Amino acid sequence: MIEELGTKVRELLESETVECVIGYEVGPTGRVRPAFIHEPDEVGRLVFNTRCDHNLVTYLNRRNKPRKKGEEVPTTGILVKPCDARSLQVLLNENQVQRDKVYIIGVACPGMQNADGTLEARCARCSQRVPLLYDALFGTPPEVSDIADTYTDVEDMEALPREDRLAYWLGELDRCIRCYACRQACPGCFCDVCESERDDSLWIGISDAIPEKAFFHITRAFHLAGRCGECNACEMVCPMGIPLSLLNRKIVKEIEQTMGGYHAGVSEEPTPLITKLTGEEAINEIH
Amino acid sequence: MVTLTIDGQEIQAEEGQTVLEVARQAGIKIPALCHHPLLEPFGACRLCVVEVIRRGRSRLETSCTHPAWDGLEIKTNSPPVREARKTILGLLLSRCPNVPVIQDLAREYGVMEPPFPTDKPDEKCILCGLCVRTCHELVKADVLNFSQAGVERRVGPPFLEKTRQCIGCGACTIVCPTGAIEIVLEKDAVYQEKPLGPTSAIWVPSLTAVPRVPVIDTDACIRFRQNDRTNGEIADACGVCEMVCEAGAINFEQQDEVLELDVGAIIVATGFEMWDPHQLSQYSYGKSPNIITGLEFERLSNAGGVTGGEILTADGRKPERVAIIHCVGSRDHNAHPYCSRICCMYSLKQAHLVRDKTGAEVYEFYMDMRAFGKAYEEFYERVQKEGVTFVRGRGAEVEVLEPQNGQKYGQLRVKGEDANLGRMVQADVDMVVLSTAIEAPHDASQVASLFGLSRSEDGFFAEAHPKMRPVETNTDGVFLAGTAQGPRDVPDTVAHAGAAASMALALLDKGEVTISPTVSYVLTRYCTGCGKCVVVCPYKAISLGEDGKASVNAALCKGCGSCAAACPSDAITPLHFTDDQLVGQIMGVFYEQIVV
Amino acid sequence: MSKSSSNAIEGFEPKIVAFLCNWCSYAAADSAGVARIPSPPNVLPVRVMCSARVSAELILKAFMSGADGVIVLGCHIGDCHYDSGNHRTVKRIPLLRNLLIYMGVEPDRLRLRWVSAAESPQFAQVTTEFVKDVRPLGPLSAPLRMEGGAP
Amino acid sequence: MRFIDTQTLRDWLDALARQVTLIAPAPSNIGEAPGLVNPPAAGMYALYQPVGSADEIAWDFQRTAMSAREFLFPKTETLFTIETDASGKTTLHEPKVEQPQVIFGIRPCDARGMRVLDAIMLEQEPADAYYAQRRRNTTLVGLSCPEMWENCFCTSVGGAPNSSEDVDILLTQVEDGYAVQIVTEKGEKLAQGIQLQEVEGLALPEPKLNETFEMPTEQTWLDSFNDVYWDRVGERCLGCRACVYVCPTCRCFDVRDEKVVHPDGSGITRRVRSWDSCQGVNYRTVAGGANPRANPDQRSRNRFYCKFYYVPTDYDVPFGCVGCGRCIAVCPVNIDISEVLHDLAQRGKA
Repeated sequence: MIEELGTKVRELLESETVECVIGYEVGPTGRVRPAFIHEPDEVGRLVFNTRCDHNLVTYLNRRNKPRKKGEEVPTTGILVKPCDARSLQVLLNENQVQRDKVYIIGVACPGMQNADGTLEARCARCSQRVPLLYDALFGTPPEVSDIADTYTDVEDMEALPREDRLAYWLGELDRCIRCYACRQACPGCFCDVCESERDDSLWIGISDAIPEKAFFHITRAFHLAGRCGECNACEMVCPMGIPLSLLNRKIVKEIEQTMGGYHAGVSEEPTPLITKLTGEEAINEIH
Repeated sequence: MVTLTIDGQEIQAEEGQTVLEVARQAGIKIPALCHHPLLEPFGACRLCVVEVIRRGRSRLETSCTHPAWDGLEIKTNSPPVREARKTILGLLLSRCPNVPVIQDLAREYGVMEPPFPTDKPDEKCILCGLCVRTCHELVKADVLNFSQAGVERRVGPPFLEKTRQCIGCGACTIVCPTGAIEIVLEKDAVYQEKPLGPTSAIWVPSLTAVPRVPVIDTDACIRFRQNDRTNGEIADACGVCEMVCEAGAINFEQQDEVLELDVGAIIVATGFEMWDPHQLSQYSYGKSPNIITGLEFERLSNAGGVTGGEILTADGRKPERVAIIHCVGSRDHNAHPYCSRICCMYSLKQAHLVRDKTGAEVYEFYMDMRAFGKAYEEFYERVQKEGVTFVRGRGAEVEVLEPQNGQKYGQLRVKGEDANLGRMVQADVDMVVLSTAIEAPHDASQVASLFGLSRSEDGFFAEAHPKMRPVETNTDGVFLAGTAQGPRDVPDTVAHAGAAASMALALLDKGEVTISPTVSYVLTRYCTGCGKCVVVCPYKAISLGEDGKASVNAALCKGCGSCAAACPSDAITPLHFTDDQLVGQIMGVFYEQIVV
Repeated sequence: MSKSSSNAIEGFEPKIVAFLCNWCSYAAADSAGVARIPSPPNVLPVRVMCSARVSAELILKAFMSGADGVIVLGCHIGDCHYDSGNHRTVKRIPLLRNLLIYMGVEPDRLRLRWVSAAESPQFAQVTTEFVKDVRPLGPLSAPLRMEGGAP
Repeated sequence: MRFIDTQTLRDWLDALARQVTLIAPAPSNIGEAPGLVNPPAAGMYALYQPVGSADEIAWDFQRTAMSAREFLFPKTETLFTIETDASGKTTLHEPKVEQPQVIFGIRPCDARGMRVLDAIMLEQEPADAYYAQRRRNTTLVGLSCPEMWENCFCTSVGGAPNSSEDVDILLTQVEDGYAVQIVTEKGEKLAQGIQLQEVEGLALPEPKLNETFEMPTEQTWLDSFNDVYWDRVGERCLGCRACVYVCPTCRCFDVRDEKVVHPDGSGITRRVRSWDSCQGVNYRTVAGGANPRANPDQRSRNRFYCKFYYVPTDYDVPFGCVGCGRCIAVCPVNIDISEVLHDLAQRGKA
């Protein structure tokens, strides 16, 4: 599969269809990392395996915008797994990526694995093996049966007594160092100026205080409501190991269960938070 | 054109007309009972016989069936004609000795007594067939026909039994010259007695209506009913109104139309509805036809109404005692807590009318007399002087008594407290007028959401400000007039409507609109062009420009701020409700809590 | 679990931020005042043009700055002055509330209610009830409240 | 060589924790989070935290997730608060004086990081008063590393896993206890309360070392500023600040006045400083919105130049980097400082 993919990438670069292809390579210490292939001769660096869990779509946010006014936006080729394709669909819906400036190299996803060889939690609850969006597709999708996401992780948290939940989140938020890696890795976080980082301290200042960090994480989760494709990039990049997926997936669960089974990034329909009530959502309870 | 001579008078006539028609057009009287201008001639009653002289030969012919040929000479009142009619009337009078119209005609021709005896003195039908022809030709229900022969010949439905084919339209009763047909009302029948007598299916809603045009009640109209009943198979029943209307103004095809108009201002003047007094059972409304509402009283005393303006009880008598009860449904926590404002004055007027027209004793049960308008108090004093008895206190109960002395309806006992005397009082009266409340129309909520209006607690539409902006609403360009905004009387409504019209005109005349400064604006530095604001904007005021950033059309924006809450990067915010300002307010209220 | 948490303080009076929609609940609050219907003095009103203006950020900011409870009042669904503003409110506020509950905040600290312009007694009732429900919870604790107040 | 057995050390720490603020590596629940796929390298699960007794200390820790610099230079500190009353009269509130603190178990590289901070914040005029105050009150009890772990490269930047250069006391684990080297007067003072044994001929274990690599020359740095190589590094960079915040020598901060004004004219202003990072977009944005380091490659490049060119040139330290390897471990896209240095050295030779 990687040979065919390499041939295709070489072809794309040689024909100058794309200026650059974003894929995966192995770093000097054996870690898989994003690779930017500019020259046809670099194609050999490309790899694809069960450790390629970065969501490369994040890079399109800045590559797809002109650096200077009037500058032509380069066309980028990009490797996209099924979950990444959902992020990409969200970006397309929100005018962040020009479809004709991106060549989508879809890859059939074998399911990403942890260092110890077990399936990543997010992949264990996902049965999507082929991206919804691609220009060319590589790899043979493995047979998987349909898996329904039961949100057991979220429900476990919900089942805890309130005091325990509070203590848990206080501890997690306390560790946050406001490095904003989660935001930077997230394809959905593309604001030029993050409202948690405004220089006029409108909402929060620059301090290490828990409420300020809570504000950032709550609003980030909230801004991703109906837009989060569950790629888990935020959690994976967190240097302090804060379980951000628990926050995001709580909202994913709420949206799915109260707003007509909506899933982000599977269609051009925008997040239900900005659309009118359409009838299928029961507003029976305003608590 | 043909020319014929009638009674020595040379008359021009259309080809195809009958002699009767020509004669009647010329003002020559010929009696006839079985003739109706809208029905085919039938020649059954024979009363219209005339002497027809043609080519020197004279014959007696029925003028309703004889064509008006060129050169005919007609004599309508010659001795042979009179003799023939006398014979016919003698026979008719013998069959129906007690029908006034026949008695009158017979007397005119010198027949004073029926020449032959009859064993059915109550017979009214002269077998003229008008009803049969009406039911066949116009109503197209074909319910009535002749049956049997000779002396047994009679008119009726098949087997003289009740039939579902009869739609109860009553056309037969109207055409019958002798009053031989009567409609018997059954409970729950289609043909219901209306509270103040029936009206026809086509009628002028109010004699003072402008423009004064009739409307067709499609639920009652024979043509529509036959059409509906037969699913369009019989689509041309009746049409009498169309046939008789010389202006050709009747149009059955007319449908409710939806007109789409582009307008610059809208005045909502959807008015009020009368509150239904059935809801307070102590007033016994509906238990006696003599308990009526103020509006029904208006119909009763209207010169164009069923009684021609006479104030009569349901059995047609002049009332001797009338009670008027104020505040029925108003100022009542079981109904509407508000004052309907118009009842005091119309009740006074109605008391005055009753005194004036019938001289009956009038008892007014009132809580407070709210005679606040110009010359109102003076009118109140005048009515007092006219001898109306005012009882201060809410009318508590109306009881319908058993009919006495062969009366059709029993008297009404009104009970209440006289607060001035401090004791209970009661009066037995012939008629009770309930001054019912006015309320917001039942569909006011739909109108409200259509125009984005809010409603005040009483259900009427809320004005923008009770004192400063009484005709404006919170939706720009939409104004309120009259009782749509709240109970008010005619002078107030006229003033209110005038104000609304002026506001609308002022808006239109300016040619430009002043908009609230609360509009959103975009900080392009922060805008990523994600388009969420474009989706949420209820006014489509936001669009993405060529630079990929949002921009606001200030003329369309109403400043709701939905966009500001949807924007993740605070790039769009409504003026006067900016994030800074709202945060400032929030921080300000907690200033005291800051620990240094 | 009992509703009143350990941080309930004798004589504690919560501070409540109420976001009031200009056309409905603000008018109701106004006419409640005109009609001398008493409503709790703990409620600090912040007027917005539409309940849809109330972003999650504003609510969090209120909590950060010292609010012990936040109540958002808007027009009934279908009565929005802006046609569909409250359609977003009814999705946004419960979602935020559920997220806050998930993070350990007491459910009674954030509330959404519809109060039309005509419902001034309801305004008083809804706010009184809210104050009554927040009082036993005591002052808001971390993770939302800035110690010593903002800034 | 002086020696302390494990139990005596623990007793001493327990006693110490009652007198001063004792900071030591303590276990943290990092890594227990569900779904965490790329946890920091094993053994980094500890964080320097104030502890109440020796039992709380993570004795077998390797490298903590964060360096100990936050105890000299906190993530956030209020510099002062100004209260203005309605008449305009102002009162200045200064923060309270820091209590003495002992950082136990600091690794030689982290201690070396403090030496870099000292060079920048104390040895230049004006000295940073807040830092100086804390530095004065801090005693460092180091713990030498038994080996160099994954990503460690202290030896390439002039350090050593058992260097005693920058601590007040250095402990090295030996059988049944620790060898004690008292390095400074401060250390001597602190050690007065300990029961130390004098053991003749106590051999210190030799730490296992990683391969040392060659550093780029000063000339290479000068020549490479506009090299396309930085584009290649920068395009991968997500622009997060994890590398900077875990770094023991990064010392950039942002200062902001947070202010609330009361309607009566009174007001409260707090001047807050917090860590900042040259990897963030805001860092170099100036009034008017211009940003000389608007692009990711410029920001990435800055981090390397700062550590290996600007700091050595401007201050009296060999490098601005101590080779702890934390930035390599935390980088989500594997930007590897040792790889960059290696690449650059090769380019310099070519």
